[in-house]
Amino acid sequence: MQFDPFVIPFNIGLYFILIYSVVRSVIWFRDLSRPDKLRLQRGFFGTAFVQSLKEIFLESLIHRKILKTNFKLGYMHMSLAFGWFLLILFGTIEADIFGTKHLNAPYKAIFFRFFNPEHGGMGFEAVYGFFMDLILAFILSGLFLAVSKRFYSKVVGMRKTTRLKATDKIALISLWLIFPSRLLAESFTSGAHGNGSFLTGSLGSWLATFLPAQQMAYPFWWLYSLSLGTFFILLPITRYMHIPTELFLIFMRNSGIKTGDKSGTYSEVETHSCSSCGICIDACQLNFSVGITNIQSAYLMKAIRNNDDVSDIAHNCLMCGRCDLKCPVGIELSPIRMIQRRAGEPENDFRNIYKGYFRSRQSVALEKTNGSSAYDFLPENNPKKADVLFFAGCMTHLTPTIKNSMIKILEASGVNYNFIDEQGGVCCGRPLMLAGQDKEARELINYNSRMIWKSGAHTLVTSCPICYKVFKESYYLDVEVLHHTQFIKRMIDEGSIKMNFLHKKVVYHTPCDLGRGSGVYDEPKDVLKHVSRLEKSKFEDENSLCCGGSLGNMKISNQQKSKIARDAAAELTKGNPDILATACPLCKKTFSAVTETRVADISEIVAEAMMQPSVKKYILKQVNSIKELANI
Amino acid sequence: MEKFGFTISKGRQIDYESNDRRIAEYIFEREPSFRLCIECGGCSATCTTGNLTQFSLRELHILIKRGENDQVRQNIRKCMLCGKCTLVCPRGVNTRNIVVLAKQAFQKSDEYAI
Amino acid sequence: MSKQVIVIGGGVAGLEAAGQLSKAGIEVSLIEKENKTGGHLNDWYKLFPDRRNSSEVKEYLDGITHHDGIKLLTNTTIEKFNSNKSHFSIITNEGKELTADAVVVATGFDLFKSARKEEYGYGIYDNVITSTDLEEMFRKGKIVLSNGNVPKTIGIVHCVGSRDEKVGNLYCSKLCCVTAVKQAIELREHLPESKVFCFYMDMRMGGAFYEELYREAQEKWGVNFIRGKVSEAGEAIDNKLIIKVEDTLAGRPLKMEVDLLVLMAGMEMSEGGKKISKMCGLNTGENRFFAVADHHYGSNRSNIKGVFYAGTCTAPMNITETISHARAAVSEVMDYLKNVRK
Amino acid sequence: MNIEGKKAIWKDYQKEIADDKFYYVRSCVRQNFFPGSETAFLKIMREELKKDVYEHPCHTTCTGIGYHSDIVPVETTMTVVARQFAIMNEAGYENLMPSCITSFGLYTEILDTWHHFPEVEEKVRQQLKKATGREFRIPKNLAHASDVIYKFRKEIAAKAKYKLINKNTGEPLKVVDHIGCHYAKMFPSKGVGGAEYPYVLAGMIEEWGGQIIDYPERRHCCGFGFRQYLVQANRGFSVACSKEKFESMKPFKPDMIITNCPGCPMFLDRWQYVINEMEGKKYGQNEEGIPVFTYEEVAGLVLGYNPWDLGLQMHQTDCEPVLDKMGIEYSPEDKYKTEVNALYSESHNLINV
Repeated sequence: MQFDPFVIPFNIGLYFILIYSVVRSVIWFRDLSRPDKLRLQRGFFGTAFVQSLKEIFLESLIHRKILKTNFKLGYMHMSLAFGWFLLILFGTIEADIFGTKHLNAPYKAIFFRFFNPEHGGMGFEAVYGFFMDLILAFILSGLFLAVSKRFYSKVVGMRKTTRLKATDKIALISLWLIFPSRLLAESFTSGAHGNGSFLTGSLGSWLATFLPAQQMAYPFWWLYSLSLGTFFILLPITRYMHIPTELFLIFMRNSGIKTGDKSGTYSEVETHSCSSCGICIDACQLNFSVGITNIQSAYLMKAIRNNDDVSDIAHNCLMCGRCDLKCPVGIELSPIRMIQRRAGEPENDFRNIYKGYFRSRQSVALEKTNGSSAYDFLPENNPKKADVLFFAGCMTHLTPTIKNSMIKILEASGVNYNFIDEQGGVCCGRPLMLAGQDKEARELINYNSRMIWKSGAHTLVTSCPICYKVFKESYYLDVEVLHHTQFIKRMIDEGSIKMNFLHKKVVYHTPCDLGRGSGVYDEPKDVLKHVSRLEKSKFEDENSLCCGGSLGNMKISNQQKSKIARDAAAELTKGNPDILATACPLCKKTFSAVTETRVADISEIVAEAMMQPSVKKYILKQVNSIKELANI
Repeated sequence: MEKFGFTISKGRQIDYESNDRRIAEYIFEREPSFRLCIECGGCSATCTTGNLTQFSLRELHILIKRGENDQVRQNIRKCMLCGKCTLVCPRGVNTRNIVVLAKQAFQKSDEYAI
Repeated sequence: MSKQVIVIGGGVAGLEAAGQLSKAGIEVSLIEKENKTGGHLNDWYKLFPDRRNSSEVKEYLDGITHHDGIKLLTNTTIEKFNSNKSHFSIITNEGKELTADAVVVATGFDLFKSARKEEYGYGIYDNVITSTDLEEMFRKGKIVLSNGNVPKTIGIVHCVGSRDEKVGNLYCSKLCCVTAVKQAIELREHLPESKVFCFYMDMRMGGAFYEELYREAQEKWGVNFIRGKVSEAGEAIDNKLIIKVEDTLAGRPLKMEVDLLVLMAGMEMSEGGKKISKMCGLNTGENRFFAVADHHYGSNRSNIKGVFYAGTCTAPMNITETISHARAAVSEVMDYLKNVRK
Repeated sequence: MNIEGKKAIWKDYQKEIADDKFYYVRSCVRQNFFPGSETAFLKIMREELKKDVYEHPCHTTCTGIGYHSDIVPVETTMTVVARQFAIMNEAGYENLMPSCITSFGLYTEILDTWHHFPEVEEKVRQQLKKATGREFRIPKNLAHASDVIYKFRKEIAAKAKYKLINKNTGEPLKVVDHIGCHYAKMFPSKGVGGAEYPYVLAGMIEEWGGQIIDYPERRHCCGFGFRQYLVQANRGFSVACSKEKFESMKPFKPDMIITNCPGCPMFLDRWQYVINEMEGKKYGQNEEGIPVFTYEEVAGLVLGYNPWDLGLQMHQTDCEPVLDKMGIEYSPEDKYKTEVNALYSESHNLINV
């Protein structure tokens, strides 16, 4: 008995998914840019491949990162992924060893017990059977968690669970049915033949006491095959596509491919690699502060996969980057969101099944412009020459104490500086970029670049992390860009500015664009430690919160922004600090409005701690006059 | 057309009934805070663009509401989206989104594309 | 024998003053020219800013004036006024003589007669109405045009008869802005399909919760506010009203069609008040309201000892202020009666 | 529209108009624009109403056009006007009756100025004395010629041969009245019916059988506006004003326009042609234009005068549709062949009878 019609659904599904994978891979590879193709080739023959295998094992099967974040959720993912992997692996070995011949068709391994009902009676066979039952039990325990999560998300310790579309639901049910139907099919078969191990055997013999096991087994084998077949066929148009895609993602990432600023194979692979695990939803302040639960990255990925109009979702985000760092799959969520913002609304969003399987690349709305400059009114600027430029930025101009503190610090530091936007400068361009308007942003970038270049400076200091990020990333400048906290740290290290220790308890809020956005975590804290008692909060460094004032989100209301700010400030000031310190004028302004605690920029604290320059000057003057007298 | 050495002047009057207010409706639908403006002019006072060239967000705001789209279309691109206006606004109007939506609305309608 | 006080006017101020005086054991003669008390409160349906029913305030006033010490004379006007040092006597239209130790003048205000602003065509164009006409419609729960149709676009003109030198009123009536906002909201409530436009010169939302109401009108009800004084209204062939205004914030003249135009009539010194001022020799100010002895601490006192003012006969006030002012008048009266030398 | 409301307002604006012995001063421009009007007026006054109307050959412009165009200083204007008064006094008349709305407005304005600033009047007195040796008295009554026709509208109606009624349908003709801006806008109390709802022409129309049309732009200027018209480059504004009015009255389907100002009928009439030439836009029923008349012309038609004697052939927008509706008989072939001074017998050729 080597064949039975019930295996047909499984076979169809399996071969479909295999062929589909090949075709899809070819398309993806073809769409890669030339340098990325080279990277991939190099990666294949280099360490990237080995690295990827390790990562695939750790992340795709074991789900190490999810385990770390949330053990129960991790276990659920692990039991399903790793368990299934083991089941397939050992099932194949089982069929190979104990089957009638070697190198069987896959269905022989999957439906081994059907074709070898007498197998597993004793000895090594029994031990192996026990092992296979153990794997099945492992999977079923995870499945139990998954089913519970669907109905009650607290089970796995999550606040929100992702919402599903119809095809996802069918795929989900077929996935759920796979293992219970295997269990029942195997149990009935075992029951009929009086074998099977602790799970299938015991269940089988018990069922056989009141049911005709032999007759009952066959329909469940059909159900098992049908569930598998359905699942495979639906796989490419559901979120379960992440299972195969993640392997590509890991390999591509290890080969050094990055998301970039245009949609392409990599962003496509990333989008499909999202398992909708929902960790991003949990991390999102829009969720836990203001209850917006339809715009998080998991939903964005899903909407992109579904060819939905994503512009509303794409723009409704603080761009704080919290989810980027928490994504267990390592998808570059913010860059993908930025791609969507730049893309604008799609011209046409018709959908069909075929589209689902072979999604056309994002059709970007053609910009209807007359090509003329939007900012041709900007005046010619000829800054005075200096070594160091200070660019306060728009937001700093609305927080004049920061501006004045920086002037004081710069004066005291003795560097030859020029306050380049003292009379009010031109925007750095990042706000436009955040709105997806890169072309316009580029005009401002060029304008500011020209001005910076003309000044002949070697260092550019800015007070605003928003400006800092864009200066670092999108300006092609031949100058060193420093955030003012970095500059102050340097001045302290060099001994250029002297400060008194302020006996104040300070908690530091890491601004999104400075911390997660630009990787500047330590310098601000070092400066604060130098002048005050820096306390830790629950939200440090990469886990820091967004103040809510972000220019990244244009969809939420002022009240919602305030709510986010209030919640964040409340968390940060739990230890009753004297000062809530930040390093961003926008964070300062946002927090100041919602907390009783004094909110201050680091520059303000430093300026306060600095020896009064007038006193210093006065003493120096006296000392000098004494020296002069002494000389006489 | 010109004849007899002059042409018939076009009035400056806003003709509310014949004006096309679809741009305004597009924004109203997507940004409810558009209703909240009390025309205080804080946004225009802080505006970088407004201090460099003829550009008043407050005025554009009202012109959109009245359906005087031409003038808005010619000027809305000058905004740098820097967000100072949003910070200054006493009524919590999401000014940046209004600019973005206005641009979007113009972009969508062929007759007004910018 | 207890002291006697005559209160002239049975509106909010008069009722409150009479009630408080009688509570203090004074015998009060309350004179009202109409056949019932309540004054303008009877013309209003709901009150700003909380939009409670005006009858609730009326009930309160009726409650405190239901007192044996109050002699209510309705349909009564004053024909003659005599004062002899601390003794006052009044002869009514029915020839009755009333005597008192003090007099409280609470003659209130008259609404500006909107027909005087000829350019708006009140009384000429069918669908130009005043704020009181609209209150009447609210009370009936039916807001319709003269032809029975439901209005789709409604214009509300602020400052009709206020801040207008052309009609001789330089002052601000204070309450029309908030009334306009209240009525705009009510219009949107009654007619959810309608569009409402308020044409204002300045939004003077000085009272408690007025600004909040203004914001609600914008945010929740989508009421449109256009800054500019309507210069004129004209009637088009389809009975629609064509109004002209400068959209001062756009710096451009604006022309639009409305189905219904509501005029926010301001407050003026009442005709009765004018008559009494002449009869008694009470001073009036440039705004024609009674001139008070001192704007800071003597706003209830007149130029005649023993004659006091309560409420809107001295200046535009809302109900809260009127009631406070009437109570203050009572305190002045009590003080006077205690210290007056016979 | 509630006519009772209007009547209430009209009641508030009643002015005193002299009964007889008028000193008539002609308009500078009307004799060129609508040459039959003033002649017809005199005929109606003298022959139909038997009134004493006096004209003086030494009467000059009031300088209103120069004044409103910022060319003539106000003191000069006042002195010229004082001279007119003096001449009138010398002729033994006290009731001034200008034909021109701007003159009427100017006289009203000057009298009001003198009333408030007697020192100005005194100065003008001295200037007049110095310049001409004349002295003057303030006129006893100042009424525009249309006020006088308004006053005698019933007498005219009693003698009417035609009515402002469409003979074919029996419906009253729909008449738009256009009042010159300087008639009452500056001094509403000096106009019959005030400035908002002037009654001076409406009263005539009502009395003579027509139906008055109230349309949204009734207050709007015709566009003459002196500076607008006098400078060629500004004429675009002038036409735009007239156009605004035509657009606004269009839905009411007016049969005719009646005016009481020198400039208004000129521009409302001529600009219809210009608008058609420039934009191909025609107004009126069957797109034949809306005929524009002066009140004297209408009075003349009502009294049965020959349209060509009234000078209707000088209109750019043909008046025949109205004549046909009213049932007035006329010979089209005579349109441009009328005899000089046909309205008057020989003796009337002189200025004063």
